[in-house]
Amino acid sequence: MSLWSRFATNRAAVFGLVVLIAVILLALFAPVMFPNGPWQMVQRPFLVPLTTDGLPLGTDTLGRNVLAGLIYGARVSLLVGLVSTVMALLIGVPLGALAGFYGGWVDECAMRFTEFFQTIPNFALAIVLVAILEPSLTSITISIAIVSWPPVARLVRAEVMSVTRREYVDAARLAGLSNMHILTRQVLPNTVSPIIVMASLMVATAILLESSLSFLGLGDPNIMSWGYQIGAARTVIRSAWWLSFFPGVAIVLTVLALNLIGEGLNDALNPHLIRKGKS
Amino acid sequence: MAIAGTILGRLLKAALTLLAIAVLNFFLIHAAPGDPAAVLAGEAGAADEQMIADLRAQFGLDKPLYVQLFTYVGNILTLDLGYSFRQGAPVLDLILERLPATLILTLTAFWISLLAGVALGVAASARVGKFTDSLITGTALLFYATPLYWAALMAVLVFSVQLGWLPGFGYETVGSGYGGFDRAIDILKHLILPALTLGLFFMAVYMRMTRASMLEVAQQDFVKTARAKGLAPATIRRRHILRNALLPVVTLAGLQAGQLVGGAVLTETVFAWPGIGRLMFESLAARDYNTILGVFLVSAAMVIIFNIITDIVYRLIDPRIGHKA
Amino acid sequence: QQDGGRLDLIVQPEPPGLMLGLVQNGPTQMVAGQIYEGLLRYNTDLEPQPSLAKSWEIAEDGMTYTFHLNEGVTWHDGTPFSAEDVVFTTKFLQDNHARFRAAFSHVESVDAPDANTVVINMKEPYGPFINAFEAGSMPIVPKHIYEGTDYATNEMNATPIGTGPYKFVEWSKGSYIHLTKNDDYYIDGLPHIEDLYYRVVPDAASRAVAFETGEVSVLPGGAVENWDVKRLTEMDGVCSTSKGWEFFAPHAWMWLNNREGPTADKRFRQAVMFALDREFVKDVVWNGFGTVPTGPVSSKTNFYTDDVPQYPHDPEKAKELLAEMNYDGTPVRVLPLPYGETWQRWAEAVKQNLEEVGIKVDIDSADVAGWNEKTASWDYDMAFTYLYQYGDPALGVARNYTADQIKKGSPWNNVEGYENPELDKMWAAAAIEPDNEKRQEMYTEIQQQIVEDVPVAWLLEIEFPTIYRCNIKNLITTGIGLNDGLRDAWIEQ
Amino acid sequence: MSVLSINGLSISLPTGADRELAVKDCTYDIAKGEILCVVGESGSGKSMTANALMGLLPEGLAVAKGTAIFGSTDILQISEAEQRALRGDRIAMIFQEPMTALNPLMRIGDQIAEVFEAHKRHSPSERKSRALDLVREVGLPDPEKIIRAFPFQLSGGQRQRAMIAMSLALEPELLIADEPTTALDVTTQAQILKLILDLRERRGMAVMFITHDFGVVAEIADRVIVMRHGEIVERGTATEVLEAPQHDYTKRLLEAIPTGQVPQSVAVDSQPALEIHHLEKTYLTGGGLFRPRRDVRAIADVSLTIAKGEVLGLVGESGSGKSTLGRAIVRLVTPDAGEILVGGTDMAALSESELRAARHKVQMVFQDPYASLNPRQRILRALTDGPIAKGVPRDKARARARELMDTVGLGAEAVDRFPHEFSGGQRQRIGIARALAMDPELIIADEAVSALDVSIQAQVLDLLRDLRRKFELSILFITHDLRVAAQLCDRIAVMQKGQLVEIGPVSEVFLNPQHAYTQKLLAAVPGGGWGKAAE
Ligand SMILES: Nc1ncnc2c1ncn2[C@@H]1O[C@H](COP(=O)(O)OP(=O)(O)OP(=O)(O)O)[C@@H](O)[C@H]1O
Ligand SMILES: Nc1ncnc2c1ncn2[C@@H]1O[C@H](COP(=O)(O)OP(=O)(O)OP(=O)(O)O)[C@@H](O)[C@H]1O
Ligand SMILES: [Mg+2]
Ligand SMILES: [Mg+2]
Repeated sequence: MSLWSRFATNRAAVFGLVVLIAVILLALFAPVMFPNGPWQMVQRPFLVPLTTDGLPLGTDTLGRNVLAGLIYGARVSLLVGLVSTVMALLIGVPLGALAGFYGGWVDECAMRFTEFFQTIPNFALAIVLVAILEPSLTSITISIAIVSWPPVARLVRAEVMSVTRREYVDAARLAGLSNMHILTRQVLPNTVSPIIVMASLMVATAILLESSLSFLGLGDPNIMSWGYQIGAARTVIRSAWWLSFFPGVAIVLTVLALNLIGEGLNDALNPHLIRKGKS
Repeated sequence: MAIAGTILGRLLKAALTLLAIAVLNFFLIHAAPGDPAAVLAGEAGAADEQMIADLRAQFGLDKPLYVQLFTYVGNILTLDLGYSFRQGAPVLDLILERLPATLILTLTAFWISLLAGVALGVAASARVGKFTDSLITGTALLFYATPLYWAALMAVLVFSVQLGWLPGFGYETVGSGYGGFDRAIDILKHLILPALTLGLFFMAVYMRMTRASMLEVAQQDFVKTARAKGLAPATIRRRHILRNALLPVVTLAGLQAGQLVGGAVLTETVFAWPGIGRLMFESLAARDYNTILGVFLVSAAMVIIFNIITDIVYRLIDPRIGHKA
Repeated sequence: QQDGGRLDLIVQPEPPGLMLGLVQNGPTQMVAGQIYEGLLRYNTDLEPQPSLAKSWEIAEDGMTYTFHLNEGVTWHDGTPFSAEDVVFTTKFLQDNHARFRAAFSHVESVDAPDANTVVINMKEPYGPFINAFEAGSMPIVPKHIYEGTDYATNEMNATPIGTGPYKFVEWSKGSYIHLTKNDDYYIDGLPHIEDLYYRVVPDAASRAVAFETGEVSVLPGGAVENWDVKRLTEMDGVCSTSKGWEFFAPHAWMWLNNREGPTADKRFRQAVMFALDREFVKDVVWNGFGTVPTGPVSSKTNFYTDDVPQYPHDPEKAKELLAEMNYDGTPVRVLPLPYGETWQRWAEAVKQNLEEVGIKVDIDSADVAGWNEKTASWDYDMAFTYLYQYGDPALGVARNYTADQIKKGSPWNNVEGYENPELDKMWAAAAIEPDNEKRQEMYTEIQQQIVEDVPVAWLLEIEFPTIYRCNIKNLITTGIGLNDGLRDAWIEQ
Repeated sequence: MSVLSINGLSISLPTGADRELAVKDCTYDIAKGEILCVVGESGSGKSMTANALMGLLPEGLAVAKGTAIFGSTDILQISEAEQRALRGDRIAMIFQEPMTALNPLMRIGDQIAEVFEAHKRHSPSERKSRALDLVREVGLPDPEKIIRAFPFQLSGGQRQRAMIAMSLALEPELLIADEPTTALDVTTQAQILKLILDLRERRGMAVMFITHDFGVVAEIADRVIVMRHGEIVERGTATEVLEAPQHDYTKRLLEAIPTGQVPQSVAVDSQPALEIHHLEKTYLTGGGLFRPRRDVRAIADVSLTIAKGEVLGLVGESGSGKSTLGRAIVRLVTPDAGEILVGGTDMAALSESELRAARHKVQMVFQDPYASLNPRQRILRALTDGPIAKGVPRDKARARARELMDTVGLGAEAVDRFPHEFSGGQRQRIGIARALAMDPELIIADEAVSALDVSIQAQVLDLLRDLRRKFELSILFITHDLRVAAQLCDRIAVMQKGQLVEIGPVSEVFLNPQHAYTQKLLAAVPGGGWGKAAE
């Protein structure tokens, strides 16, 4: 069975994929749908959802279109999630690969370095980094990447270690291939499945992290994001529930979708794990 | 004997790690824009150059950075975490004052999440593929995907404001004059909401992990052996599968337990819980260098201590570790 | 009037310390204002009232101030209070209190001819001097505790000793500060309330909840975001008042960097004024509280005039001005004040207004430390701020517009870099002019000129409503409101 | 009187499997006190039959039809609870893999006592002492200590004894043993087989013994069933089947078995291809928290030579250091001391880059045909990467790869396929082709045929024999299967605990072993019968 057909048998994962694609499409077409951007004050503040034409989700504290904010927020969440994950992979994969492949003092150094980042609680470190770099889309993305790479490094290290022990790697050594060649062509390709699975979950975590930072007021003030919307709305949560409700639902849905996709990928990429009890 | 020796060695290594962490954190914090003098002066509502210069001199911030670093490292080596000029108290006192609240909160959340997570994971794995399983995994996934602060806000709205069952914030009833048992009950009431919201996410994590681990262990040969003995399924699950399935959960729990001290910033903020996380966050905004560094150091120490504890627990569960193979 | 009871108030953020002589930020003043006292208080019309001083005289020529102190006053630790403490205080504050230092730069000497009399001799007459004696401007500190010690690290800072109506009991960091009634207070029958709890609740929404659930019964101005004010005040048994801020008259504006960038051009600054829809912000962001200012002086402050150039919301006019100066579209950075959602929304509204007339805006972000750093080092194009006026232009306004106040490192002076030598002279003359009518004339002229130049964009005379349960009586009786008002407050049981 | 009689048993596989029925229409009986051996190659349905009887079929598999009368009930029809009551009590089972069949976190004694508990026999303290008796009965040393030990503290053979003790606990009428000795080395295997024979004597229980090793069959079987693709193709008494097989398949199986006959070896006395002098390797392990350091001297002062065109067999029980020696020769393990001269160059002394250039001289064929090919790489890449790195032009390397695939009998077109498209035996041929592609002087074959079914094993051995003649190859053939060694090798080296205890021509070593250990090893081979030297 092909990867796709294995994936497609998992209904939850397909649902996740559909949701994610919908979010991506909305994000892509945001400027078409709302050419004036999410910040424009279009109506009276605090309009209740479904009471005004053209403003199905109502307006916020300044009379901005909540729907527009939600859709523009998708761009930010996805962007931060993807870019920070890619960055974390760029740090974690090489480090973990070298540590796992060479072992010995390389491993020792790399793992001490990794441990180091793990001794400061994730979220606290992210807060400090954003505060130091001053909140902006770039600094938030970088900070999230910096706090999320250690698990990647550990995973890649473990995978590389186990693959390196396989006999075909010995065979490649005997063929006189260089270490780099062996690592990049023989070992790493065989570790991609767990990395892909982890990456899909990391995107979800990054989205949550971004929203938490925004909630604490450490977001980029020029950018409409879901965390910003909730953070901005929490003071009016009693009188205007919808302002924090919809972005909250958006986060939950997106993160949920990514998780479902991750699990689906996990099942599809590791067919030897007998999947039980999922239709 | 040998164990005591290795633990000692490990503690020594931990101490060196801590020192390195302190140095790195030092540079990290000093890289942030602004300094405590400017913040203090800024908050004063009026300040002039002289005042800021005075404050800098008083805090030792007028010295070159490396001198400040040496002073700091020197202090740490004598177990002195320094003085918070902003709060006018030794950092250690500030931290010790806040630590109990944080530990109560995070440890409660930790145990709730661990016990409930494992219990649900076991329940789900026992009925894998059935409705109960879908219900548990679905709910867990939902908890997993819900931002913590949002859950916290909603919980306060419902249980505190609408229903009035539980206090919505704070650590205890202020000025109640409660003592002893009454006070404990009072704190417990305040604890429920924050501990639950903090615990939900990790509960989901443990649940998923336990379930996956249980299913995996169930495939192993020795489970078949147990079935061949004619043992009842419940006994097999409890005695054979669960114990083995717990090993990865313990590893994860150890990792998480270490992060407890500094990991509750959001919860402490939303619930006005007077803990370390908030101290860190507020000190950061005020560039109260010594306090932030102190908090980081204490939490790093916690991580290391919990790593050692995890190893010990692991050893208790798994006899293979620690014996001659 | 009834004695007894307990009052829970919000204090936000948690004060860094309670020793009012060392720390004078808002939260400290609010709590420590019950512990320490000044020589005088001011009513809501800003007229001086007795406090530690039961009476006072000012010499005709304005060169001598004589204060007669209350008798039988003791510090909270039982030590008798005397004029020596006042003399010591003037030395203590020289080192630790910038605003005091500025006001007392006009003072020649301070003497204590006897235990209950203090005489201040001036170098020159200084009109606003009589406004500089409340607890925040000049808190009287105990000589017997601080003399000869390092003030900043004195252990007693943790357990402040004052003469005020309430005594310090306990500070549970991150949670609450507990004060209790001073039974030996020198005014018989005062105070009425037994215990005060200042509660620390870091999240604005939780503070609103705390008030709703009755856990706290006083929300000082700014404790909850403006959007919640309406809902809370509409609850049964809840009262609110805008009184108690007259002395401070908080005045909000944006510093426009006069030195460089598009904001260095006067036409650009005027265009900004025309572009801003300040009424909208007042109505939406501030929920209708406050007044749109006409210029640098608040309408609550003495010597105010509205006879100045006007800047109504007029985008067309703004565009004209921008076209005239050939604005090239250089983006400007707007630095909001990191004090919560209101200020953030405000910056967003400003950004929208400016972008409507074609000014490209990036909102800069910074936490409190970063904001201090950026404004103090002039690294901004437009920066939000608000400052107190202390009842007199010479105390609270001049510092923001005179050239001698252009100093890097402080966010409280002429940060925008406005220089106008003509006006500088007039500011100086007005401060030491004994005749109030002449002062008014001078300040009118100053205001007209400054409003024409638009060194900063004045946004709002802020009004912070205090929200409280109606059974609390006499809560706000002075021009600094809650900061020293609890002396007279009582709770109807 | 039969204890169990199976009638028309069929077991269905889940849809999408390679065939419809795992077991098809099987009928046979097992009498009291009888040992019935079920043989057949991998996947023939041996285990599934056993599992069906225990009611332990994996998910997706189900009994399609048939009956299995045990006592007076059809155990395929009864409820799960009734089956559970039967399991461990009247029918017991032992599994193939002793390393994983015991709960790693539970003491041996508790695991044995658990059987009593499952069937509510005896009081808790009595259970303990019964467990002790059982441990004693299966001949485990130091029983008091063993019952308090954890599985990891026991060797494979000891664990298998513990398993047997467990299965005997309630004196079952039927013992099902699913390849109980396959994972063990010969000496241990011999002990376990003896134990089972003993117990059968003493207790008179019926045993269903599943195996694919005809040596074992010869050793213990009363009657034999041969299975293939889920069907029974032959049945009869042990002698009937072994000596006069009727079915073609059985014949082929028996032919493929390396005989116990030892060829008269021809001394090879050309120049040495490999010389090893005083080789040493000690592994340092552990040193983690709570874990004391441990030294394992895997190679202790080993010296030997292999002549050009010679096949040297290296035998010895598990853990004796055979693999370590082989890996040291190719420098996958760096020796601590000693010389390894390949065609005159000392492999042990080469630097990293020199080594890479010299590597092609010695190649290796690995044990596990599944793990030794990169699953994401086409065969062509596997065969050409090495030569290209060595400097052979791409075109030439490709042409040679095709040629070699022909040589090993897979056909040149097969180079464009992925490993998973080949069977185990085919993969092993690819492994050999890969080694040959480097034009080596010496090939190390580490258990190169151990993982293969006998019939396939024979093919691969034939291939090796061919190639050796064709290319004048020297081969170091590492194996624990003495029969296989006898078939292929010119000389035999015997290792024990890192030391070379005996080396000499095949006929010498097998017929006239000098060292006590070698004698013990030879005696342990099931179905032994050496001494028939071919003329
Ligand atoms: N869990 C399972 N799910 C699906 N098919 C299985 C499962 N286990 C075994 N099979 C299939 O059932 C058939 C019979 O397998 P069985 O394990 O009985 O073979 P065997 O004779 O014991 O082989 P071996 O000697 O390798 O143990 C095979 O085709 C196999 O692929
Ligand atoms: N990488 C290693 N680290 C530590 N010890 C090892 C390592 N590899 C092997 N050993 C130990 O060295 C000894 C020899 O192992 P080796 O693998 O050479 O044995 P073997 O004769 O090949 O056994 P088998 O027949 O089981 O393959 C054993 O005791 C083994 O536990
Ligand atoms: Mg089998
Ligand atoms: Mg081996």
